[in-house]
Amino acid sequence: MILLALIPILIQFLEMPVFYTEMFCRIMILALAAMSLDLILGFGGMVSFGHAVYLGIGAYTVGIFSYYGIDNGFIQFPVTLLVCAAFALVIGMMSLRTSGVYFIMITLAFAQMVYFLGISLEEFGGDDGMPAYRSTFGGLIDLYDPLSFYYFVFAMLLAVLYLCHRIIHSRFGMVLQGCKSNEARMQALGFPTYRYKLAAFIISGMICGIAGALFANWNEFVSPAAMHWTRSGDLLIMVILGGMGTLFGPVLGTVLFLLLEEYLPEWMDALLFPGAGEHWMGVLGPLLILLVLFARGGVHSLLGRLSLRHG
Amino acid sequence: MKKIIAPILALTMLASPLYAEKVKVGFMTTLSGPAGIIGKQMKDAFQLGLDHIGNAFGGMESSVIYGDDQRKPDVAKQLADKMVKKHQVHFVTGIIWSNLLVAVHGPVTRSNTFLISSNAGPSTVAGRRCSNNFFSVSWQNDQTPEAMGKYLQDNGIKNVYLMAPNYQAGKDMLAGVERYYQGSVSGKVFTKLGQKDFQAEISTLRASNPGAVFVFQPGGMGINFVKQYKQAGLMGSVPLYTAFTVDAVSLPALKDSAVGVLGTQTWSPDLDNPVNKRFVRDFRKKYGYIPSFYAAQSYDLVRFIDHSIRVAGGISDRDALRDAMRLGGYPSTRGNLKFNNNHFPIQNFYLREAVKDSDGSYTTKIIDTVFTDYGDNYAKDCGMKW
Amino acid sequence: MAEVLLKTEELTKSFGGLVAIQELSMEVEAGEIHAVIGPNGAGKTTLIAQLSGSLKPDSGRILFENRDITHVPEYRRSALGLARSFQITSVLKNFSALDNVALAVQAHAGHSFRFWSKARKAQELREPALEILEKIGLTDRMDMPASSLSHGEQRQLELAMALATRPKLLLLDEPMAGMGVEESQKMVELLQDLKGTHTLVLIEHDMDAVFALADRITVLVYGESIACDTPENIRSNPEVRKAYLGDGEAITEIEEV
Amino acid sequence: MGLLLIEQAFNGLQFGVMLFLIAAGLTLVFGIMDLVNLSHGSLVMVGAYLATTLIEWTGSFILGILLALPSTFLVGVVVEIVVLRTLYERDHLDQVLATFGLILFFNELIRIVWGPASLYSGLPESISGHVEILPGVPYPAFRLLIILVGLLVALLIYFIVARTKLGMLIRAGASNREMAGALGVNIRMLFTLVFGLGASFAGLAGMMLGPLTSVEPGMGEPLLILAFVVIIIGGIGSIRGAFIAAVIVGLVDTLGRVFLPMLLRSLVAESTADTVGPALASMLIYILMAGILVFRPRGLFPARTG
Repeated sequence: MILLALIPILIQFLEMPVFYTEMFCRIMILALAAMSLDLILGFGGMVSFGHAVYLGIGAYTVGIFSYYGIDNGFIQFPVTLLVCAAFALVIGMMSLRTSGVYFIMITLAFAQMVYFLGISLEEFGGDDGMPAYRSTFGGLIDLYDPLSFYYFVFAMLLAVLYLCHRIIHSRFGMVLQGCKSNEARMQALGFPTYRYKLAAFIISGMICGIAGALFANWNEFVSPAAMHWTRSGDLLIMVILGGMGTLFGPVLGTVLFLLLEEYLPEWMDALLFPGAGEHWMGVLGPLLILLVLFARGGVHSLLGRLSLRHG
Repeated sequence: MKKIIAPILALTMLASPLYAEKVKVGFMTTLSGPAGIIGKQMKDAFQLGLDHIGNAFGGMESSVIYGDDQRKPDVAKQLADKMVKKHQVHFVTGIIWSNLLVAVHGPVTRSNTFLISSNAGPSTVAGRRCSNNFFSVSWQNDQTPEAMGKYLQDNGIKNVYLMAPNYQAGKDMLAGVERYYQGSVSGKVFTKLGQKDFQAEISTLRASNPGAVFVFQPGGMGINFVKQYKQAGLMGSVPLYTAFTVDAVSLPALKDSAVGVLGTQTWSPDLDNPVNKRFVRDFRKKYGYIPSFYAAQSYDLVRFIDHSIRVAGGISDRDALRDAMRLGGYPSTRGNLKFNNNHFPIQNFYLREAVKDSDGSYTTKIIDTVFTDYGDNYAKDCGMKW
Repeated sequence: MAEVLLKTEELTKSFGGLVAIQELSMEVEAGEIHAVIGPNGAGKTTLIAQLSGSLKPDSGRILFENRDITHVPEYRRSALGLARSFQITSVLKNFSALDNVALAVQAHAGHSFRFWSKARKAQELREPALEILEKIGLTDRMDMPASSLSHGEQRQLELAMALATRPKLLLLDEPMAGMGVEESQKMVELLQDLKGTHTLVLIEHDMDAVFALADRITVLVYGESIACDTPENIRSNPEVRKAYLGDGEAITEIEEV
Repeated sequence: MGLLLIEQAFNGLQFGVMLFLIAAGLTLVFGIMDLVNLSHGSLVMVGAYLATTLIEWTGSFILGILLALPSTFLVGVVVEIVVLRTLYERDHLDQVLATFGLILFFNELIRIVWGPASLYSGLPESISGHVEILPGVPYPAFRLLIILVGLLVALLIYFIVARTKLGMLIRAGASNREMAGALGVNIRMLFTLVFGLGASFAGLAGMMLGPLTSVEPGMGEPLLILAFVVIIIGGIGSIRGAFIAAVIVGLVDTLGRVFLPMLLRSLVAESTADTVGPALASMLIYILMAGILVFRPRGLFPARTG
C-alpha cells in the first residue's frame, strides 16, 4: 500500500527538483536499515542499541574498495554481505549470551568499539572520513543518474521487503517470533533458540550492511559518524515510531522521522517566529514522549485504528 | 527629452544584467546541538556582513537559504543537495567541520556550484582533489600548527610536549607542528575525541617535566583542558602554546584561566585594518560579544562573494565569476588577500596572546607575525593553473 | 516391576544459602503417573526445571532411559522425549492456538532453518497439530490468538503443546493452577486419557486431582523426599501429615526460583 | 614512575566516584522501577546549570550548592510525576524512546534559557589550591574534595540502603517488586522519593563537574553512557556493584589511557603505537564490559535473584 503510494510521488518529481528524488533515496536507504533492525527487534525481541555499526561497516566496505579503485558493485555488494555477516557473527555470538538490558548495552559497547576503531583508521581519513565513488555495474545501471539510483534503491527495498515477508512467515520466522514471545517455552519445546536468534542477528546485520553500502553510494562519502550511537538511537526511534513487528512499520517510521527532521525547523520558523527552527529538537522531544504515551504500537497501528473507525 | 532618456536607458541597460538574476546563497552550519554556539557566531557574522552590503550581493537582488547540518555528514550532504538542486543556489557555504566539508565537496563542486569554505580546510580538498569550484576564505588545516612549530623553532624552545585528540585533524595538527619544530619532543599524547577531563594526561605531562606544551583541543575540549591546566598549577610555570583552542568562543568561559596562553591564528580582533575595525566594532554593538575567528571568516565570506560579483559584473557567467574570485583583493578582515593556485588564501599567521582588556573583557592580542604571505604545502599537488 | 524411565541420583541444587533440592533420588516408571507434592517452597518447580534442563543441578545425576542427561541442554532433552508444561501459563500469546501447537510439532520435524516456504501452509505441521487440538478439545478455538483464550483453555493449550513434541515423559507443573472446578475436572479427564500411552510427572496442589490420578506420590519437604508411595499409603503416612498440618505453612513466603 | 602511578590511581578514583554518583541513582531507578532512564544524564546537566547560576546569584559556593541540591531534587520529582510515572508499566523500548525525547527537550530548554555557549563556574580560593598527597606530588584540592564527597555519599547511600526502613523497602523492591507492594508500601511515593534522590546525586555530580569542565548543553550524554556501563558491569540494582564497577571503570579508563600507549610504544613501532594505543584506550572500558558480560551475563553483583 505504501509502495504504491511512493510511485505517484515519484511521478510528481518530474515537475519537482531532483532534490526530492535524492531525499527519498536517503529515506529508503535508512528505511532498509530500520527494517533490518525490526527483523530482530520487532520479530525476534532483540533490542540492539548498536545497529548502526552495520551501516558503518557496509559503508566502509564500499568506501575502502572505492579507495583502492575497485568500483565494481558485483564485487562490492557480495563482499559487504560477507563482512557484515562476519561482524554480526562475532558480535551476536557474544551479545546473545546476555538478555534484556544487558543485551542492549553490550550491543552498544560493540558499536562504540567499532566507532572508535573507525576514528583511528588514519589511512581511511579517520574522523574526517573519505570520499567514495558510486558503484558501477558493468554498464547495466548508472548510479550517478538520480532516477536510476532511485530505482536501484527502490528495487533493493522491495526485494528486502519481500525477503523479510518470506522469512517472517517461514518456519524460521515462526521460531524467531516464538523466541520473542517466550524464549523459555521455545527451549522447552526443543528449539535451540540461541542458534535461531544468532542466525536472525546475522541476517539482520547483512541487510543493514546493504543499507550501509547504499548509504556510502548515496553520500559518496564514508565516515565514522554513520555509526555513532545516536544513529543507532535514530534507527530504534524509526522502528518504534512506525510500529515494530510489522513489515511496513519501519518504512513508515523512517519516512515520518526524516520528514520531520527536514521540515519541522521550517514549520517552526513559519508558525512561531523566524529562528525558532533552531530549537526544533525541543519540539521533537515532547512529540516523541507524547507518541509513546498515547500512540502505543506506533503510527502503523494508529493508522490501522483510524482506518477501522472510518471504514 | 533625448538628453534625459538616454542616460536612463543607459542606466537600465547597465543595470539590467545585474537585476536579471537573483543571487542565491546557501548558508549551512551547525545550529543545533552542543556545537551550536559556533554556528551561531558564524550566522551572526554572516548577517552582519549582509547588513554591511545592504542585503544585496554585488548590488543584486539576493536571497539566503539557511540550513542546520546538525554536525552530521549525511545531513550536510542532503542539505547541500537541497540547496543545489531545489533552491539552485550559486554558492554553498558556512560549513565548520572538515568531515562535513569532505562529505559535500564532491557533490557540490561537480554540480558546477561554488563551494566556499568559511572554516574547515582538510588536506584532501587542497591537494590532488582541488576543484575550480571550491574556494576557501579561511586556511588549510596544517598551516596554523605549522606557524606554531615555526615559532617554537625560531625561539629556541626545547622539550615540547605535544597533545591532541585522536582523530584526523589532531594528527594533522601535531604533524604540522613537527614539520617546522625540529627540537626534542618530551612527550606526545593523543587523547580521546570528546574527552572532558584531562587530569590524567596533565599528571603524566607534569611528570615528564617539559619545557613547553603544545595542545590542539578545539571547542569544549579546549575549555576543559586550559581550565584543568591552570587548576593543576602548571599555568605560568610551563608555557602553553595552542592552536584553535583559545579563542573568542572559549574565552568567555575561560576568563582568567586562559590569560597568557599563546596561540597562532590568521586573525585577531585587534588586527589593524579598516575593514576589521569596522567589523569588530559593529559586531560588538549588534550582538554584544567579541567575535571569534569563525565570525571573522564568516563575515569575510560575505564580502568575498559581494566583491567578486561586482568585479564580474553579474553571476550569469560562471567562468567570469571564477576569474573575479581568483583575483582576490576583496575587503577582508585580514587585509588584502591573494589566492594560491588551489584557491586557498595566501596570508599572514600571527602569534596571539589571550589578554584581559581594559574594559574587563577577555580577548586576544597579536604579539608577533610568524609567517608572512604564507601558502599551504598541498598547493603544489593541485593541478590547477591559472 | 515396570522399567524405570527417569531416575535422579542425589540431585542437589541450592540458591545462595537456600537449599532447594537436597540429595534427591527418585525413580519414575514407564507408564505411570507420578505426582510430586509438598508445601510451597519445597522445591517442586526447581525439580521440574532440573529434569527439563532449564536449570543445572549443583551435584547429582539425572538418567533418562538409563542415559546420563545431566549435562544435556534443554532443547536436546526435548528431542529425547521429555516435554514440560509451565507453572505459570506459558503459551505464545500472540500466536493462534493452532500456531502454538504447530510450532511445537515443528520443533521435532527436523531443523527450522527454512527461510522461504510458508510455515502456515506446511501440511506436515498443520495436520498433526489439528489432530492434537481435536484430542484436547480446542478445535473450535484454533484460530483465536492464545491470549484471548480463557485461563483453562490456555492450560489445555499448554498441554497440547507439550503433547505435540511426542514426548515419552511429560513434566507437568501445576496443570490445574488457577482453574475452576469444572475446568479442573476436564483437565483430570484429559490426563486420565493419557494414562497408559504417556508417562507423567505431575506437580499439583489440587489434592483431589492428585489422589484421583497418581499411581505413586513423592512428597517433598525442604527439598528432601520424605516419602514415595501409593496414594493410599501416603494418605496414612504420619510424617506427611505432620509436614502438611504442622509448620508447613510457615515457609510459604519463601520465593521459589 | 611509582609516584605517577599513585597519582594516576587518585585520578582514576576521582573519576570513579564521580561516575558512582551518577550511576547510583540510575541503578536504583533501574533496579526498583525497572525503568531505563536515558535522560538521567540530563539531570547531571540540570544540576550543573542550577549550581552555576545559584553560585553566581548568591555569591557563595557552598550556599549555591546547598540551594542547587534541593532544586535538582525538585526537578527530578516533577519529571517523575509528569512523564515517568506512566512509563513504569511500559516495556523498555517505550521507556528508551520517551526518555530520549526528554533528553532532546532538556537540551533545548537549557539552550533557550542559558544560551548555547558553555558556562564556567569558578572555585572559591580556599579549595582551588593544591595538597601534597605525597612528597613532590601536588594534587588539586578540589579533586581530593570530590573523592571525599563521593566516598561520603557512597557511605550515606550504603547506610540508607542497609540500615533504614527506606533502604529495606528499596532492597525489597529491587529483588522483587510485587513483594514491596505486598508489604503495604505506598509504592508511588517510594518511587518518587527514590527518583528524586537519584536525581540529586546526579545533580551533585554535575555540580562538582562544573568547576572542572565546561557546563554546556548535552554535557550529560557521554557520562550517561559511562554510567550505564557502570551499572551493567556492577549488576543492575546493586549499589555495592555500582560502587565497585565505578571505581574499576574509573581506574581502567584512566590508567589505560595513560599507560597503554606507553606500553605499546615499548612493544611496537612508535607510529603504530600512536595509532593503536589511543584507539585501544578509547575502547578499553567497552572491551571490559563486553568481556565481563560474556563471562557473567548479569554483571558482577546481580541484585535480583529471579
